[in-house]
Amino acid sequence: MTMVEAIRSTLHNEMAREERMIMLGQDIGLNGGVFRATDGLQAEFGAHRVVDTPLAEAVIVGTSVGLAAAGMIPVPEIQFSPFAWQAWHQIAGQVARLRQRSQGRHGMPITIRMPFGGGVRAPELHQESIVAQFANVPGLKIVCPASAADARGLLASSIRDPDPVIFLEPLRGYRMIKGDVPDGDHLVPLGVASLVVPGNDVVVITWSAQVEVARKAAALVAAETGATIAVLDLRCLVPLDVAAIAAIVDQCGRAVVVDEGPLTSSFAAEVIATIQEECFYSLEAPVARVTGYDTPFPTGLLEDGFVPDVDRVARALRRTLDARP
Amino acid sequence: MTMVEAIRSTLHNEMAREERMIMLGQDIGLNGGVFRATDGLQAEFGAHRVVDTPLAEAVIVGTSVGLAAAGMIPVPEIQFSPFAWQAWHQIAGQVARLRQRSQGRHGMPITIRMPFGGGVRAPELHQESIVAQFANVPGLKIVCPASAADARGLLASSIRDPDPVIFLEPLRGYRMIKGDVPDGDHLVPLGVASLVVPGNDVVVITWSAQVEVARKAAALVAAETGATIAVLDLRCLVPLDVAAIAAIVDQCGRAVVVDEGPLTSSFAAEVIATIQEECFYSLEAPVARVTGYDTPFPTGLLEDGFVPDVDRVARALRRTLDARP
Amino acid sequence: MTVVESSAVDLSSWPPERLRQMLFDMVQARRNSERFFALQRQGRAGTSAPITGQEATVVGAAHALDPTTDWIVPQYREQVALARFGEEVLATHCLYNRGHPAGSAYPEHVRVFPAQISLAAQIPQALGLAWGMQLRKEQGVAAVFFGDGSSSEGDFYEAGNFAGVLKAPLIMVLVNNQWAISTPTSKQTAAATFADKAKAFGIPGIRVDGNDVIAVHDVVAEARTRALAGNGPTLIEAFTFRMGYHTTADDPSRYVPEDQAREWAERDPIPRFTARLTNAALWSEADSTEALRRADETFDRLFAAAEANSPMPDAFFNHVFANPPQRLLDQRHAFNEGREQ
Amino acid sequence: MTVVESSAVDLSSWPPERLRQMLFDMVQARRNSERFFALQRQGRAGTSAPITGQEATVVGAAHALDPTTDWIVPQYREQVALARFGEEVLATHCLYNRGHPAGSAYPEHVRVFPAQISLAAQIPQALGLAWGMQLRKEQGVAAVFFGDGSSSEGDFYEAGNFAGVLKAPLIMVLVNNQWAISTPTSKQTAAATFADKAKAFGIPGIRVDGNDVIAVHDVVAEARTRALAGNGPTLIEAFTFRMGYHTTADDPSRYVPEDQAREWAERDPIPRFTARLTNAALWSEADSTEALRRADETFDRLFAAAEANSPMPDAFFNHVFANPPQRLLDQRHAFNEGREQ
Ligand SMILES: Cc1ncc(C[n+]2csc(CCOP(=O)(O)OP(=O)(O)O)c2C)c(N)n1
Ligand SMILES: Cc1ncc(C[n+]2csc(CCOP(=O)(O)OP(=O)(O)O)c2C)c(N)n1
Ligand SMILES: [Mg+2]
Ligand SMILES: [Mg+2]
Repeated sequence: MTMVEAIRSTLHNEMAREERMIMLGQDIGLNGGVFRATDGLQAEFGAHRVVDTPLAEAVIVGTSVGLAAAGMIPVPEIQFSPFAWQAWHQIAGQVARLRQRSQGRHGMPITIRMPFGGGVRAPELHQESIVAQFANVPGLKIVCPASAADARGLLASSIRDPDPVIFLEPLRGYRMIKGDVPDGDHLVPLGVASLVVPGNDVVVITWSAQVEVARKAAALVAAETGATIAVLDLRCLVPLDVAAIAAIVDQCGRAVVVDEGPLTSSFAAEVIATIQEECFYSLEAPVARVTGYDTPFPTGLLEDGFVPDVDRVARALRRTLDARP
Repeated sequence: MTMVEAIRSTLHNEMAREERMIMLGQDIGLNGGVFRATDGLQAEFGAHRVVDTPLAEAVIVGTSVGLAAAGMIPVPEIQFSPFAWQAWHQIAGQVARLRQRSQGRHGMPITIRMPFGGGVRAPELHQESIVAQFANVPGLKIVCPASAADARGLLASSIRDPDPVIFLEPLRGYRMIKGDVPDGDHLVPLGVASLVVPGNDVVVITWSAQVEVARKAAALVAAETGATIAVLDLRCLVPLDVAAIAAIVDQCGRAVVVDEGPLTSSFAAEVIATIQEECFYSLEAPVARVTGYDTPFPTGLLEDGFVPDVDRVARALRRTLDARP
Repeated sequence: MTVVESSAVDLSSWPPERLRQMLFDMVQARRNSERFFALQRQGRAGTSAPITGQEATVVGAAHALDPTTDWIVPQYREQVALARFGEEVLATHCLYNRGHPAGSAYPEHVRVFPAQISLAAQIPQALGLAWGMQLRKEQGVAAVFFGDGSSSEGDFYEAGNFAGVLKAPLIMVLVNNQWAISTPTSKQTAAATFADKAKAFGIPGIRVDGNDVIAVHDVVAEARTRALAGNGPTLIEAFTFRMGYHTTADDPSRYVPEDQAREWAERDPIPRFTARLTNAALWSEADSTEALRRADETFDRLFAAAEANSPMPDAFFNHVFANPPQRLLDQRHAFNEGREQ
Repeated sequence: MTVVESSAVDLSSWPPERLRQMLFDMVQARRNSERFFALQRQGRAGTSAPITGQEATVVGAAHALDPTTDWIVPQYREQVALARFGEEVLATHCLYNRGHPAGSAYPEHVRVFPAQISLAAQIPQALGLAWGMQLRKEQGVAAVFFGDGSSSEGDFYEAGNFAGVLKAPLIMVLVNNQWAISTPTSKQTAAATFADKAKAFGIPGIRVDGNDVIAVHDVVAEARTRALAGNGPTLIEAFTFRMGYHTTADDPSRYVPEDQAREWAERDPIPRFTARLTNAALWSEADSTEALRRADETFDRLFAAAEANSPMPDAFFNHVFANPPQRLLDQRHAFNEGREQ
């Protein structure tokens, strides 16, 4: 099953399971979403539960706050993640805070879905990775599945979670990522990283579509060097599985962190800061980061140079393996 | 001179110097700004150059983009930094990009002024430090003076800089920070950190109002332990003075980074990631970070527990000095 | 746009106790503001935003609502005037004023939403509440308060526009007190009236004399009837005046013209309604004295309770999440350890 | 709100060459869209947003402006129809289509602002441009295009409202093509018309038949006169129809009712204006053939030039800053080293 189909069918299951769930967003109804992630859901559940909204992100998120307070389970969609900026004051200033502001009365069981990441040559402001900006907002959980099965398990957990979740779907993975997906009620807990490739010499830590890039780079460099190279899929940036990070870095002594966003103040920096706090005495080499650059996400002809690819991750792996302890 | 007076007089000087400069924001005119940072400027330069706008941050920033394209030098004010979220799409998606989008035709010599930081017991959404969110937006410069003299020198440089600058003024420092300010055309270049206290054993790296906290903590722990403790004032987060950071960390081998924002994805994480990239082999202890917590900025009765203070920085210094190499 | 004033309305159809209660609530509201202000000047209370001059708007609207079914979504100035929704509103607001984390934590049965500082952000939220009630087939409305200043924010327009599409049971009370801190409405908009903005949403827009508590009550009641009948939202511009400070941190003498202040002092809603009820033999000077006495008694009791309520230093770690991440638990632990050192 | 149609307008007062040029521009605009579309299907071009059906709106407006003094601030669909502002617009837009970093880099003398993807964000920017010209005492206006969908964003309202206050020389052209991707206007707003939204700003709002190039021209010209006289902005709703795909990535058969598509095919602005000019003996079939030929010739030439223009792989480091930080220079260096390995 493709990732988009895993998402669609999970949304379907959750809608069937929980009548208080409501989906809202631009073009998610009749059109089934610009990536068909909501295809057929309006026909099945009605236009009052799968709602085509006006073109206004702040009110999509802002009404979700009120819907939640009224006892609904809102699952809004932002068509492309940089358009979450139009709703930033509602996300960072409201969604993330209403529970505390009301001391628990108004929980915000909102899951804001949005695609992100490079690789499809869309116009600007479609493919940016802004995870680090979300991650700096206390009160949000941030979930980034890398496989079709995790898309199901993490999406179901996110929707059922009583806290607000930013659910990031990899744009180029919608159709490219395929895999078996457990039937029915498959739940993956939030905050548990997955060691998708075990290894002892160095670990690549990443999430979402970059997990596949990491796997390939790891295989390539492992074949070249004979090293065993682990890949850790964080799955969630918040809650961050610090224990899993610490365990594998302590074991390997070397790490590379891959992040599609720009370098400065990237989430990769957070991972590195955490590593050096937790694993300082087991580190044998500086932790490398492979990220985008401190430039806007490039236009189509140039984007391949920006998004971390197998070549760049492999080079970082070689450099990290070669570094003297 | 207080910091707010240094800012006011510098705005005055720049307005007098450059007739294309225009200031716009809420209550900056007749009222002279809620902190009096623009007091008297409308009377002197006229209501067409010191403009009281409607209560709408996105259009304050959005018109600044157009004003800049029309050849003006806009200096908008956001009344409190979290209200920049209302304009986030214009700041991150537009101000930071128009130069590249137009390949240099539409430079954005915009300086967006705003106060930030804790310590004055204001209602929520007034005191948050959101520097890490700004820093993750390529195309912005981020300037945070810690002294009255730097407020003048950095503000003048920011206004004259052809690139967009987020100019962050420490809320609790407006009146508390005082010092001599050079007369007239005092410029401090953007991107040059200042070693405000030299030292050899450990360095505290910070910016804005926390520089004073760092100084006090450094003095305290130095007196206790006999260690010499340096304090590096970054002054600008972008451009980041990586060379200055590397030099002092290489020299001391130990560092503490202080940031008023929440822990996760803080700018402190970026500083630490940079340090471990640049200085891995000279580090003798994990770099400590002293930040806020992963909670919303607390209400008045509780905020003292959140904002890093002398006690917390001192504890981090002691722990870092004690760590085995 | 319809403009409504009530001078012609016959009070005899009103239950006398309701009229007296409205005046009492207005007197109490002002008294609360004065008390917060004085305590702030003494260093015992935090920043506050007085309701002085706008009591008729808030009290009139609140009395047109049913506290058991309807929601009030305030900005930050109305809380002192919401006695209709229970004494708990003021009790909680005393905590708010002190910077207590529970300062917007109204008890479950009090249908008042937390105070909003991010201006206009409450309007989409109120729409969501109204829409949610509609979806859940609950008979109720959401009434959202916001200022003339807030009406310049995109959130107001996005919400008004979507509300029109949804025909949600929403009442938008735009409190035009003619100032947003130091910014007069002439700099806020060129629209002929704020009520005119309803045209952009395809919904009714009504301008009402906001210093006339009966008029306000009636237009809100009418909007409520319309909303409950499924006929959608209403934008109500309550035209009033902020008679005092924006907040305790403000100095209006810098910008409010003296003439305007004088003119509006004469239109003060409290003497006005007092005179009306006195003429109708429903109120006496003794009532005014008694109203103040009761207001003070209530305020003293609630503020004292708030002063006695000290949060634990680590209380800001509460309620960030229902299921807090381990990392946050660790931070709380470290915080508490640090404090114990 | 005024509704304008032009059937009554006498064309004899118009210079024939201007009329012919407008029709030519319309034919070329559609042809450009068709060419981009076909090339995308062949894998030679990127995503594009056809102007088909809306040519009269853009061409009529552009011809009411003076390219030497006025700015056009487009959304993303108008660029193929802006020949009035110079061939460079299409030349640059060919680069845009290919994903070239210079795809919005119009030459200095071309007063067209970069394409906007973040919907409605261009409207405050256009206001800033207009305001800037006003402050600098330049005689010119800014005309901003945006869709019915974009009109739901806060940026539209915030800008319209502030424009009213500033009385800035701004012309807001709201292109109501009845769809925002798959969202019909009935889900976008309950306002009677989009022109009605001008009431919220206290400015004139005019609805014009957007498929009538003369009518569009005239209302824009009138708005321009008003703006230059210092009488402020105008909101113009051009009522038209998106006859084809939202973009090359879209499938309108999923949502556009067949009836509507049929009805509007009959109101196609190009046959309509062709018939009118033909009746006035100003156009012939040969002209249509020649127009297409010239359009193709231009397109071929400009697209070929764009195809031949390959940016350096590190070009995305250009123009981030005027004074790039050392850190960015280091990143560029590392990027180039990596590539050389
Ligand atoms: C988004 C946002 N911008 C700015 C402010 C700062 N601020 C607080 S109150 C105020 C004026 C509000 O005016 P209005 O909406 O008319 O309400 P009033 O104070 O008159 O009741 C401003 C600008 C804010 N709280 N939120
Ligand atoms: C802020 C923002 N939200 C969402 C989108 C995605 N999007 C691209 S085009 C479009 C529809 C635009 O409709 P309209 O404004 O009517 O213009 P039209 O395409 O009809 O010309 C949407 C939703 C976007 N580009 N920007
Ligand atoms: Mg007001
Ligand atoms: Mg449209």
